[in-house]
Amino acid sequence: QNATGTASDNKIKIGILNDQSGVYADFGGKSSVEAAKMAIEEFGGKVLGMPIEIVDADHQNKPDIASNIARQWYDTEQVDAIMELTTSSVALAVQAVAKEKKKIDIVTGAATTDLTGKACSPYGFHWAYDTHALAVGTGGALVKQGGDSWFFLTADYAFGYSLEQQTGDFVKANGGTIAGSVRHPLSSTDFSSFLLQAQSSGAKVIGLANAGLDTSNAIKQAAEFGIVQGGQRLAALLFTLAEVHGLGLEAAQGLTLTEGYYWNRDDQSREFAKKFFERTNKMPNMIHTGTYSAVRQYLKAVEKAGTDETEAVAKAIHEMPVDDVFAQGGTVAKNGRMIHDMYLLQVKKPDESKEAWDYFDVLDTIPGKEAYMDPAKSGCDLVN
Amino acid sequence: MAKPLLEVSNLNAWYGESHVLHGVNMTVGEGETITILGRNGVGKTTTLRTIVGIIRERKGEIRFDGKDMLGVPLHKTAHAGIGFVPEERGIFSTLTVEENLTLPPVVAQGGMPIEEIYELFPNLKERRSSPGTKLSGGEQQMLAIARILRTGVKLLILDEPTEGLAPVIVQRIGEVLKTLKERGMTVLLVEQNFRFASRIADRFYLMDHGQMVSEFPVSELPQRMDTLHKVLGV
Amino acid sequence: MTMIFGIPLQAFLGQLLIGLINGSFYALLSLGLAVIFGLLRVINFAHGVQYMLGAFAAMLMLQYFGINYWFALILSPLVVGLFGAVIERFLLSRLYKLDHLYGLLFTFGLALTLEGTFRYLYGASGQPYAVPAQLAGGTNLGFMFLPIYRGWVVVVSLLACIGTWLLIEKTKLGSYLRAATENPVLVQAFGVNVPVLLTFTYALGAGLAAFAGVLAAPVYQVSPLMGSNIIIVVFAVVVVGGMGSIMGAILTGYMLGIAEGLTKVFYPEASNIVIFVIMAIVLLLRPAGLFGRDA
Amino acid sequence: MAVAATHNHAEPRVVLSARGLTKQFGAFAAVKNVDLDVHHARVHALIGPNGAGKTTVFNLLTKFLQPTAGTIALMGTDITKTPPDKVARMGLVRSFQISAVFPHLSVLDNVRVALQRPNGLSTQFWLPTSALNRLTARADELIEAVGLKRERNSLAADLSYGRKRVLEIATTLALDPQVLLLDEPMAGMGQEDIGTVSSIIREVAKTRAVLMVEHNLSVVADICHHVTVLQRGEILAEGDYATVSQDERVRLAYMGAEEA
Amino acid sequence: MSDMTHSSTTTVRAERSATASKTYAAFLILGLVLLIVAPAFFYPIFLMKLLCFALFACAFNLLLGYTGLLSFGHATFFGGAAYFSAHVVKEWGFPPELGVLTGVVGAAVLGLIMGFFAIRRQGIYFAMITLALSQMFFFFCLQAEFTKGEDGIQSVPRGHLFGFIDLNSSTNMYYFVLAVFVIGLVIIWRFINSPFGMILRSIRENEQRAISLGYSVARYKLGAFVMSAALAGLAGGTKALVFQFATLTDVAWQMSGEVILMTLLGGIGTLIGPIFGAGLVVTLQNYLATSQFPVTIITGIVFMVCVLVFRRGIIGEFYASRLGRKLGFEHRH
Ligand SMILES: Nc1ncnc2c1ncn2[C@@H]1O[C@H](COP(=O)(O)OP(=O)(O)OP(=O)(O)O)[C@@H](O)[C@H]1O
Ligand SMILES: Nc1ncnc2c1ncn2[C@@H]1O[C@H](COP(=O)(O)OP(=O)(O)OP(=O)(O)O)[C@@H](O)[C@H]1O
Ligand SMILES: [Mg+2]
Ligand SMILES: [Mg+2]
Repeated sequence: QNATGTASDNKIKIGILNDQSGVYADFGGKSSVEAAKMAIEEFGGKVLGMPIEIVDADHQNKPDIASNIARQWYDTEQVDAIMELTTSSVALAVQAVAKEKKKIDIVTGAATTDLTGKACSPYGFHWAYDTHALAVGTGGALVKQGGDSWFFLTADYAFGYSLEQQTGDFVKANGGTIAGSVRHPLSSTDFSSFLLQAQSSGAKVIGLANAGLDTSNAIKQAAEFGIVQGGQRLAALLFTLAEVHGLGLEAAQGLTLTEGYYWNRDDQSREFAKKFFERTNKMPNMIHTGTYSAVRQYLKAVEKAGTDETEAVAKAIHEMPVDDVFAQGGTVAKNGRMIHDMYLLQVKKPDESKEAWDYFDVLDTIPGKEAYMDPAKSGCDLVN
Repeated sequence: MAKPLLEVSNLNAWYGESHVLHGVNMTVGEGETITILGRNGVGKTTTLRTIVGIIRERKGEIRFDGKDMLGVPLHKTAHAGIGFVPEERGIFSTLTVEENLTLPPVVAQGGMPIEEIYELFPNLKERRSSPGTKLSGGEQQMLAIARILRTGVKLLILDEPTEGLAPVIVQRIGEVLKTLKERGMTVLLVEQNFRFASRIADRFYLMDHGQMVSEFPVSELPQRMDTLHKVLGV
Repeated sequence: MTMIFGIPLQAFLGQLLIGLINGSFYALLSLGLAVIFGLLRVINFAHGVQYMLGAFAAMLMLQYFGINYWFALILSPLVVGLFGAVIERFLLSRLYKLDHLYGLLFTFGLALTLEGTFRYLYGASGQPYAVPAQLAGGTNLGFMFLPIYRGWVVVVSLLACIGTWLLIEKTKLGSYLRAATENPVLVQAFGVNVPVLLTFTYALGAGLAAFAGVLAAPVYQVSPLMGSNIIIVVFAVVVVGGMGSIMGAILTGYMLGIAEGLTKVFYPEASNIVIFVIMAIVLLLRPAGLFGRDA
Repeated sequence: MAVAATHNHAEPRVVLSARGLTKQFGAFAAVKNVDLDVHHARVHALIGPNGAGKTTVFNLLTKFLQPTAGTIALMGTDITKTPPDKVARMGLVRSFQISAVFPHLSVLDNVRVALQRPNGLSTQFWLPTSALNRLTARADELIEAVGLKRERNSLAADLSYGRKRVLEIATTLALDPQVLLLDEPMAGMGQEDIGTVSSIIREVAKTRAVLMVEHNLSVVADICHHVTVLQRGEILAEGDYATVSQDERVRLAYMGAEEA
Repeated sequence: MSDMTHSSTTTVRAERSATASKTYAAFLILGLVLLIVAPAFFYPIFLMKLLCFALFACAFNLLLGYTGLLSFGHATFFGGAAYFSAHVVKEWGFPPELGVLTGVVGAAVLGLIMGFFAIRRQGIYFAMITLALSQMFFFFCLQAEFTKGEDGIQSVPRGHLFGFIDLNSSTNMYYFVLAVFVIGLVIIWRFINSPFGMILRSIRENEQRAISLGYSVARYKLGAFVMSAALAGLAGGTKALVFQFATLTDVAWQMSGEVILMTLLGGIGTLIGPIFGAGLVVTLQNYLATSQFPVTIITGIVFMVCVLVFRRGIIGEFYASRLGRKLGFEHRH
């Protein structure tokens, strides 16, 4: 047994723990496991002469199942690091377990900044994105593009509030104004009432501070009511390529959003995406690629530390820059936050799209330092 | 005896594991009125329900009009010409009185037209648009009988048709049954009301322990009175 | 500008209309639920899934066979109805003898399975389905911009509701159906083929759900989750209306749609629970529901 | 027969009275302006053609239905607005026209469930069921009195219709009510049971009031002290059986030509 | 449904139930011994989870199996109690025993409120009303400040039981959970085999008759409902301590569905059936998590198969089997 995380068992075992059958399955799901395998294959399946194994599990969005599996993986199956961890309740629960067991976890699937704030862990890392970065990306950058008055459609729970509030702060910081907001219940089917209110507010941008199907439905119905044709812009605060694909360009055109990665941005990203597509039949979003990047960086850290012992590997991750298809010149802060550039994207019109999955124009690049919260202000007690 | 319309031989029936009928034998001739007598719980109702086909756990032989009925599905027995009025009446609460009355499909010519039925049971006419189960117990019984008269079946099976009815109504039902008989209807009924039964029946079966223990025509009634008193406690 | 409760009259009218549109979906769905419940005494937990299947069937027909919206509007309910008939005939019908709760539990399992399967095959984020060209665009009513398609939804669902109500309350078939609910054995003894009737009923209910699904496809995202998001609300609608009352289900559907729409304007935070609150109040004052016959 | 606990005043006094009782079902008045007095130590019969409103009167008196108009008093207390379970606890207990038993309890348990309430044994969730054993002796007495001894341990569901009615009488008696309302207690019973039940009712009525609906006129003639005839929701005639049965209107509306 | 302990009637039955009680006692002792030594063989956190869900299912079954009321809203009590316990322990520094107790009381209050509305209707109506009300509670938890939205209340300290037993040791925690479980089960057992339980049964059999005998049916049902809610709360509060968090999963309607599945699988109306059902479901979910099968599909299929063919559940089928009968268990209906 490996209770203190010191002795090595001569193999590297990585666990991918995410939602594979529920509402967030498109976000990462089984395809993320493929992305992780791609990273492992780049290492030839071995690091420091030790074989690399991968296990994965579907936590069904239930923190108790996730926590149970994480414990069993760490305690009895010699898993060295757990990654992805979709949804914040799961990520927080597993990070707590990992911290207690002195094991590594890298979150790519959850958005809450608490992971690198109040709940931070010396062995816990947050890759890919968080609510702060999304807010800065969409809120800040869009104002610069002329979208200076906002109306929010906010999902009526903590996640929605924090997105609205953070985004609103950046809108105001950049000289924009908030014309109003309306809170809609989680999993509403009909948004037309709210959209009419947004429409009559006259704001230039309608910010969708919600997620998943709610965002999709709101966008689809906005198209129906001719909101974008009416000259208003839609900005989705948490939306990825996978959902745009589900919505179709007809309905999604003109939508603005922020992601940490876009496959059709440059040659490097295209090359990775093509390989990923061959294996999964879909193009990667920031979560898939983020998981790939996290696995790759973890393996590099093991290589650098010369061991799979937790403390040493964690130290190496903190020290090494991240340079791969996902992040260029990324750094890992003391609180575990991986800081990298984000992209403000706009959905193309159907006739502008040249090939399948060619969905976005990159409007702007937000430097990592701006996108992510200053670690000193994160509230994490590891930073001082 | 007239040509047999219904022949039952060695009929056995079960409720789950409990064996209730132990080889019932009986014949009902065309145009006859037959009454089954017996104490509570000897299996009278069960006999009727088995003949109609509601109880499917059954063995033996049931011939109706020469045809073997054992394999016939329940919804075809009415079309073969058997009409049933259950003990619990079976009036539908979501249907109006009139809908109840017209519910059973007409299976053959010669049924009673609605107007005639309303003449026979003026209560029903008066309440024809109220929900079926809002009728009183007795009114429901009338409705249950009335609705079968419409369908033109050959054999009418009645389970305790006079239970809970006021004496006037009992008399009226007795008259109705006599009228039907004159028109050639065959009737099989279970009855506790001995006086009523003796007025309309041609023949009696006495039932005990899931079997027919004796059979006699109405003419033998006087000499059998004593035994019947003993068995039935009349 | 005229104001109503601090809201411009125009906006108010707009919201009223939108409530009516949502009410159409509630009405169609609760109608199907009430038909199945009223006649089979089964709470069809799979109703939401059948609604979802309707939308998916339309989407797949378009994708694989190029069948357009108008044909899908007829074909998809038929397909889903047929599927319902098969389920009823071979599985659900075996539960009628038992406590009604088993029907609820069975359809619950069915709903889980089907939703899971579609999520597995198509992901959760859904699929696009466009408004048919003939109904695209909108008209300016003066007080609001009304997408033509939404107007169509109101009209056609109203027709479907009335048609179903007539079928059940005013025809011979309907009286067989109602009688079979109460005492199937006796109705069968009268010479009616009850099992076939019940199968037809379930298929009818499922078909109505699918019909609502096709209507919804161009408006809402065609997603495996679309059914479970709406079904619990529809349950509450049916409780408020009084289960087993067909007309009650229809009227309550429209009424609650409007009530919900107005809440979205005056106090949007409560719009998801307003129907449940109304349900609680109705239960206190009229336990059998607004239109229910007393149990 | 130890059916009735002994009370010793047998003088007739009114225990249950209704004034102006009316029940409207929509436009249809099932009961119209009925005055009724039920006396202690008397058997009172309510007869009348089918649909006259007898069961409805029962439902009103026991508060299973709320009267549209009129008042009801039980032993001097106004119960017009009292809920049915409370009325039962006050000593007014009924049986049903269609038999009402607990089908999957044994005959013994059916009776013991009824005994539990007056004995204050119904809310104790911390006691074992064996606490009910002290009711068994009394339950057996009642079972024996109604002649169900042989079926004591069968499930109520397995009894034939007539035997269920008998069981229902036993459970009703178990509550030792001051006023019993019996809705066609003899319907569906064989002659032997009719005899038993008649004598039970007669016995019981020595110390309490009984109001019964019955179509079996020989029973009515035999055991009832007082008869009220209802027709179309209204009282048609009242008096002892001999008087009532001579009434021309009653013969026409109810008994028919051949009876009596 | 068979309840072996019911001091029964027929001589045959009495004999049988004597055999049954003996076999039953033997099984109980065996079971208890197994549970006491179990941590040596199984992963303790898994066992604790199992015990919590088993207690939850038993509490649910108290309502469904013995009063015939199908609640589709029991997640409210389970998850609600988890939130209450987690909150008072984490934010107000309550000791664990008081934390769990707070959960129980909170769940009982919720039960009183929900029951007040729901018992006005029966059967399927009841199920739908509880479902709707629990959905309302879900939205409340989603929006309330203290539940921390979709993050949930995390890092709840386990603390020291009675001030001196350190629950951070998983052995101590396990035996604490086991004790809670046994206490809960004893309460349920006593409840259903009491005079009160007898009235509940008769109400299920014939409500009108029970009213006419003078029982205020609504109060009895409400009593059973609150009892069931409180015990579900006991399970939920304990679970919050075991996992050290309380999240929305436990108040979502899917959780209400899961507990029905557990009870159905184990055997409705059997005292120990739900324990097996819970064990099976928890194991299955854990197993499916790492398998290739999508969880919902399998769960749904298990549900349907259960309803169609194993309606009596594992334990129910066992009682009805020849071996079960030989051992003296009988199955009515
Ligand atoms: N559904 C049932 N399940 C099990 N046993 C039953 C069922 N129905 C009736 N029995 C039993 O079958 C036997 C015959 O019942 P049946 O109803 O045929 O009697 P009956 O002669 O019609 O009596 P009654 O005059 O009281 O109506 C009785 O002993 C009764 O207890
Ligand atoms: N809930 C109700 N709604 C409407 N009408 C009703 C209702 N209950 C009874 N009635 C009507 O009231 C009248 C009296 O019914 P009630 O059951 O009291 O008759 P009854 O005298 O007991 O007759 P029976 O001797 O046949 O049982 C009947 O015409 C019946 O149709
Ligand atoms: Mg009978
Ligand atoms: Mg009556």
